[in-house]
Amino acid sequence: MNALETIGLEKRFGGIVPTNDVNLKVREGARHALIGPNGAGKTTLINLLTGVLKPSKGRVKLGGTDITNLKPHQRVARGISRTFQINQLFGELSPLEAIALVIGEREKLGTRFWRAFGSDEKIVGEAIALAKQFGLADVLGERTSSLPYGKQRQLEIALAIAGKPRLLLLDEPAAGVPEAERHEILETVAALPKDVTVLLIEHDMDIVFGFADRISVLVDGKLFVEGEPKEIENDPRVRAVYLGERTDD
Amino acid sequence: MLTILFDGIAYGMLLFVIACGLAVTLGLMNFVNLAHGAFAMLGGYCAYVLVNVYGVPFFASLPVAFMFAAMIGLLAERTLYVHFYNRSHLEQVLFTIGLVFMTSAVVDYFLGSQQRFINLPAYLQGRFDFFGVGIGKYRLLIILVCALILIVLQLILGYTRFGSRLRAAVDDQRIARGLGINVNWVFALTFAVGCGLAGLGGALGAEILSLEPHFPLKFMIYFLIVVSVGGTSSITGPFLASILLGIGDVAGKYYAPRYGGFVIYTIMIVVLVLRPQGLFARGTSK
Amino acid sequence: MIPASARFTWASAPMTEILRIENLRAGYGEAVVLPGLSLALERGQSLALLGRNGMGKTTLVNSIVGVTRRFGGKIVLDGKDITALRPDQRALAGIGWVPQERNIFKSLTVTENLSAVALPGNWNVERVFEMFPRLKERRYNLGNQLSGGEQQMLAVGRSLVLNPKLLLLDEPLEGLAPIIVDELLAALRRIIAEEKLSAILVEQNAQKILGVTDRAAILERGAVVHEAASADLRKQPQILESYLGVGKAKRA
Amino acid sequence: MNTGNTVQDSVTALKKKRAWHWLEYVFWLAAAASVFLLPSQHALLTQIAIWSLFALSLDLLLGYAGIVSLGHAAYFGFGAYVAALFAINFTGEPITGLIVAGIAAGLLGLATSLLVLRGTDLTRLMVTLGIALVMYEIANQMSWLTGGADGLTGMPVNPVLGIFPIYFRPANSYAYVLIVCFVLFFVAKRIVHSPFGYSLRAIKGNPLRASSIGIPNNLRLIAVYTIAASYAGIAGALLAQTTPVVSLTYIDFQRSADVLLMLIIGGTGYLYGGVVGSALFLVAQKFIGNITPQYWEFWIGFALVVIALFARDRGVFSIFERILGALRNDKAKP
Amino acid sequence: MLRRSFLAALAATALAAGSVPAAAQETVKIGLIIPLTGPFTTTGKQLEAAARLYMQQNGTTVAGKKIELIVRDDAGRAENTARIAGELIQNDKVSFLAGFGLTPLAMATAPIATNSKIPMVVMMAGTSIITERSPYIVRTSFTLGQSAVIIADWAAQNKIKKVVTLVTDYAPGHDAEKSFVDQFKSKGGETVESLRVPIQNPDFAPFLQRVLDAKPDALYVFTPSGVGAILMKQFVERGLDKSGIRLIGPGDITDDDVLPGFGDAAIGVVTAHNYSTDHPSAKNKEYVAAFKKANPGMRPNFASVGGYDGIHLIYEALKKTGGKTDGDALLTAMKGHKWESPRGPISIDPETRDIVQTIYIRRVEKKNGELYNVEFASFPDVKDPVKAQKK
Repeated sequence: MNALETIGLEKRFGGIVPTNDVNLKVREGARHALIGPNGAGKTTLINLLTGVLKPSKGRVKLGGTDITNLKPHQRVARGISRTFQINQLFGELSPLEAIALVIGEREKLGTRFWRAFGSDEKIVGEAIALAKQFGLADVLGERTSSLPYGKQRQLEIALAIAGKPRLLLLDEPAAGVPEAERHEILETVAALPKDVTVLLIEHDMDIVFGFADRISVLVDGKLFVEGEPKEIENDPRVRAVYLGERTDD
Repeated sequence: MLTILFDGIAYGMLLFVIACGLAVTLGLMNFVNLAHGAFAMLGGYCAYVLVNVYGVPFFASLPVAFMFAAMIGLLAERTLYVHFYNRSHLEQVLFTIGLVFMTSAVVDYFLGSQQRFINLPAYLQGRFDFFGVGIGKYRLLIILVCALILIVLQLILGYTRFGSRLRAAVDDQRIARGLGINVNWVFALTFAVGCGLAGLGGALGAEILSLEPHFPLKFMIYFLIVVSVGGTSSITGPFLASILLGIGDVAGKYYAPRYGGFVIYTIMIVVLVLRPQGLFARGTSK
Repeated sequence: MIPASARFTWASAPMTEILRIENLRAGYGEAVVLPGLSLALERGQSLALLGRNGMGKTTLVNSIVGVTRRFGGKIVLDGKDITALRPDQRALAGIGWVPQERNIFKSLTVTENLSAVALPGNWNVERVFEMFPRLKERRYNLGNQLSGGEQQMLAVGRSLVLNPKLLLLDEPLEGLAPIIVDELLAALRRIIAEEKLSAILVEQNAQKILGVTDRAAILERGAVVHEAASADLRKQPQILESYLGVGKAKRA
Repeated sequence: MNTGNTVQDSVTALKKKRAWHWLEYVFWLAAAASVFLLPSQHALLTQIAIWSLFALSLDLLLGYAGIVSLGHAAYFGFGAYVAALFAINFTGEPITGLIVAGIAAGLLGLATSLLVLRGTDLTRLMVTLGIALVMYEIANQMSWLTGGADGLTGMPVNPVLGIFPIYFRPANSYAYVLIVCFVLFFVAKRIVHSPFGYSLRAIKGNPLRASSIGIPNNLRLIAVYTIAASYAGIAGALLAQTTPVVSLTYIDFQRSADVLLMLIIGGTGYLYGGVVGSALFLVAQKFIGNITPQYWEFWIGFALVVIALFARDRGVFSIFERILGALRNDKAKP
Repeated sequence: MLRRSFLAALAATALAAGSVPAAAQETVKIGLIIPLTGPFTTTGKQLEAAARLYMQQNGTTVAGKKIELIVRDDAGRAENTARIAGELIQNDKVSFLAGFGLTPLAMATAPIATNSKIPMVVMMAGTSIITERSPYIVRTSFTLGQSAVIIADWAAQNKIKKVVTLVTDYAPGHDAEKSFVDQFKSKGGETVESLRVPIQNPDFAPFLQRVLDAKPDALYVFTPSGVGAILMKQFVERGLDKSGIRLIGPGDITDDDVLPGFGDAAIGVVTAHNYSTDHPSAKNKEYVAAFKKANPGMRPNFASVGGYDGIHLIYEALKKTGGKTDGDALLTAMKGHKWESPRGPISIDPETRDIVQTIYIRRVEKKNGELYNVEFASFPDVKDPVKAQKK
């Protein structure tokens, strides 16, 4: 069973085709990495998956259901969560508030306007548990904007997980994290719940090969190669893409 | 019919000369300068004082009005506006409305709250017949002066190094800075010229729009409409919008006087709702 | 290629540093991409900056230009501390920049793109046209009417008319057709190897530029992890493979 | 590290946010006391209360949902006209009038919200401005109904709920306005501290993230725009009930601008900004106005420039904070 | 935060309380509520200047009482006018309310006057109905109908058959249009077209073009004071004067205060109004001279005489009541009062409490290099025609 499947996905901006006939299959429970050089079209692909962009052609299926025409928040309700390459957090809220907010929205309680926020013990309890799991227990009540970058990065992932996604899109989770805080992020990523399917976009090969059980290489908007990490590592075509042809002059 | 067209063009040209500076501030610097009309008013009053009090010839007062408004603009930009470039639009709105209040009160204090008109030389008054089309002399002058300004602006923008540096800065500020263009200075100078043009427009327009201390608030909406409908990425956009607004307003009132009051606002809302991004392509929210 | 020692005698003046970066901490917003980078470059030398995506190459270049957020450290150009200068002042001080996305000014013609930023010196618009005759043919076209290769030539030309002391080229070969790559490479070779303009070249694709530059540095997570003469590095594919290739790190 | 405690602390802190601060009790008690203690200022206090409510409605938009409006008087004026016409044609009972005005203004808000939500701040400024200008023209042109520039008079104001007379009883009418304000403040406070209120803050803080955790941004914004319009309508209705004439100035640009200025002076995003701002604004207008009636605008303008230069979200208080901050600058910056 | 507003409010009471008692028995206070900020500032300034001038000329002691003028700005907002009126009555214990630059401002205060039985002297606002809103209202300005009807009469008598009307699209404009059109029709004239101009209208060109196309004998115009100048200039610029169309209207359009700035365009415009700076009486010459001396750069206009005569009426009423400030007694004293104003003989209609005055037909001419409304015909003892019709 595929958690995610794209069928002939294509996006055009004028003459540019950043996503070109992409047929991507991500197995249920997979740890799937998406790599590729600069400008390969990874960002556009993510935007197509989350519904920020509408495809010019092709379909997106989540767990077998066609979600091509759903709006971003409707896709979230169907189980797609994502993190961003550049943190997208609520600077004014505390981690506790932010996580509780996500849980509340997940439980469809976001339109309650009379009940006090945070009065639902179940939600707060779950939020605290999650925060502990992501190493945020000691900064629960602080303003997010005042947290160190590494903690913000943790929160970025925690927010995505709080939505209990079936499919999690991780966009360069370790980008910009100082070396000292890096291992925490890696541990977090490694410890993600097993029932969540993960699609990882990453340049850092340590992370990719330490984490992924399957790798797709995207080049010029097309799926170039796909396979087990070992296959990819030894694929001469991939090597050519990354190292360049030797121009024996 | 042709007279209506002529009147509309004159009116639109006037709006353009005053508002094009606003397009520059909004488009280039992403700055909501509601005080733009204040510079027009200052230019207008400057010309008024020169002509009516000191007896300076009308034509000589125009360049002075330009310089006066430009200098004040430059001063304000360097001392006050510069602190607001990275602030939210809301703070810019507040700040510039505050400026409007202050200028209005100051003008009222020194020059009184009556309407003022600049004494025009006799040869600019009245109108003549041109193959059956009535042409107002003063309106013709407005069209000529504004057309001249438009041409000069286009020449400066298109054929001088300053012009290309300015366009480069508008295209991509970050890269322009990295390639040695002092964007701050380019903008300051442009801001000053924009204010100067507003001042010149204020002096030219005093006859038609009339000068009074509430001028900036009264016409703010019109300037904003010109800019929002025309967009801010070039001067042709606001120019076309001004002419369109001028002709549309004049013609709308001529043919359907009852609804004259609604037309402009409704057009503005419709345009903005249909093409909000297109019109403010550079003015993304902060 | 001329060995470094040979050049030393060829250049009668003693070699001096054109660029020195000390413990540079920089990034965007809150994120620190370069946690403390140091680097030096001799006058007349060229450096290839290698590394995978997202390792800080572009951030380093942008930090030299001055368009990133600096948290600490120092940048010295030709003996002059430029750390506190604005980007436009740095350009006047002698930094020439070919940005990653090329960023041709789209509403300027080819000639204007050059003349708008030109500073007095060896390089002028005419010389750029000599070097890239294609640009001369298209001199009245607007920036957004050029092909990718032409844009790249223009970006290079634009940085040259600044008459810089140090040229920074950020992925100049990215996304170009092979024939254009060759043409550009030839031009770069002329500028760097023959005219001895100090330069830093960023490239993902190591093989293409190691033949052009004197030295090479490999960046990983914002730090220089390997530095060597380009010629030496070319002969050590296993090093390139481990830092730049696809696969798990093979170092301890 | 004593994690257990910090967790407990932050949960307590979360609960504390929605609890009433002692200053709030003091404020409302003082407001209640002023009914008895300040008879000479009831008229001014009534105006302050109404402006506060109007500013509160804008705060819901701006301070909590991040929607800028330069045309909020459209709903204020609409509410006022609806209340007046309803009183003239059906019943002069004030509470009924408020409810009708609130619903009508809310519906207008709902209808226009679709126009407002598109685009950037600047587009919103212009569109809201345009809506208010069109409303103004409509009120002016329909002078057979609204009285146009001469104003709409002859609106009956019966005793509230048939028992509490407010017509020409400044103390009673102030008490009435105050009670309405209190109830609406209470409701607003519940709203902003509810999950719905937090989702608004999330949208304001980061719309991209908000939609990617499943918040339907537009629906929520439409909801709050409707609520805010309804609040503004009620404020307008209150003014109509306490002033003998409803005129075009209820709806004019000046009013939209003033309410924005008041809110900003007082500070956004903590509900009481409007109170502080309108009190400062009106008291200044009154007392500076008594000294220099013609030029008080200059000083208001000056104050705005200063506030814009130095203040942020918290309006005048940011300036105090800055001064305090400068005074104890020996502490290291965070 | 509360503390601030609370303290401010406290301070306010203290101020108010402190200033009242000392001289309460000896002082009669007049509350003058006028727009001094916002778009109607000019009107407010004229009213204030004239009121102060009258007090300066006639002393501040009447019937043994000291007269004090309290000036307040309502910024042209009705809710402010009503609030200030209430405060003046309650806190400052004024005996008269005066001023009222615009109709809604007067309407908003009317019930307060009724309720507190305090005379309310309307010095500017001109809609007919105002005086009917409270038995305590008297008016010393004019009603719109007075000028509109008289100019219609004059037009009909002077070979004007076809007229286009052009008024600003707001309630007073509608009144001015109706009064004129009805009267003109009853005298046998024909109104070929009635145009209404939006309030926010910077350019009259399209409307004037329509007028030109309609080729009437005269164009009848009413706009708020201040807008007239632009219209006039465009009228001439468009050559309407040369095509034989006469410009007529109520005197608002050739406001004496603004007229000097009109330029020669205005010469020849015929209007009907209650006052001209040029009114050739000794009383007026003295008035104008004193006004100009006290307010350099300003020329007294019709608003000013409203203020001047309003204070006069208050003084005279106090004299008649012997300084008693009982509202009903003061009203009785005011009703039917007749006196010589700078504008000529005027009186207060005892039935309607509205003003009865001479309406002059004037033509704009240049005298000593300055523009004036020169009177050349007069219609004495004109009452408000709207009320007359209702009877």
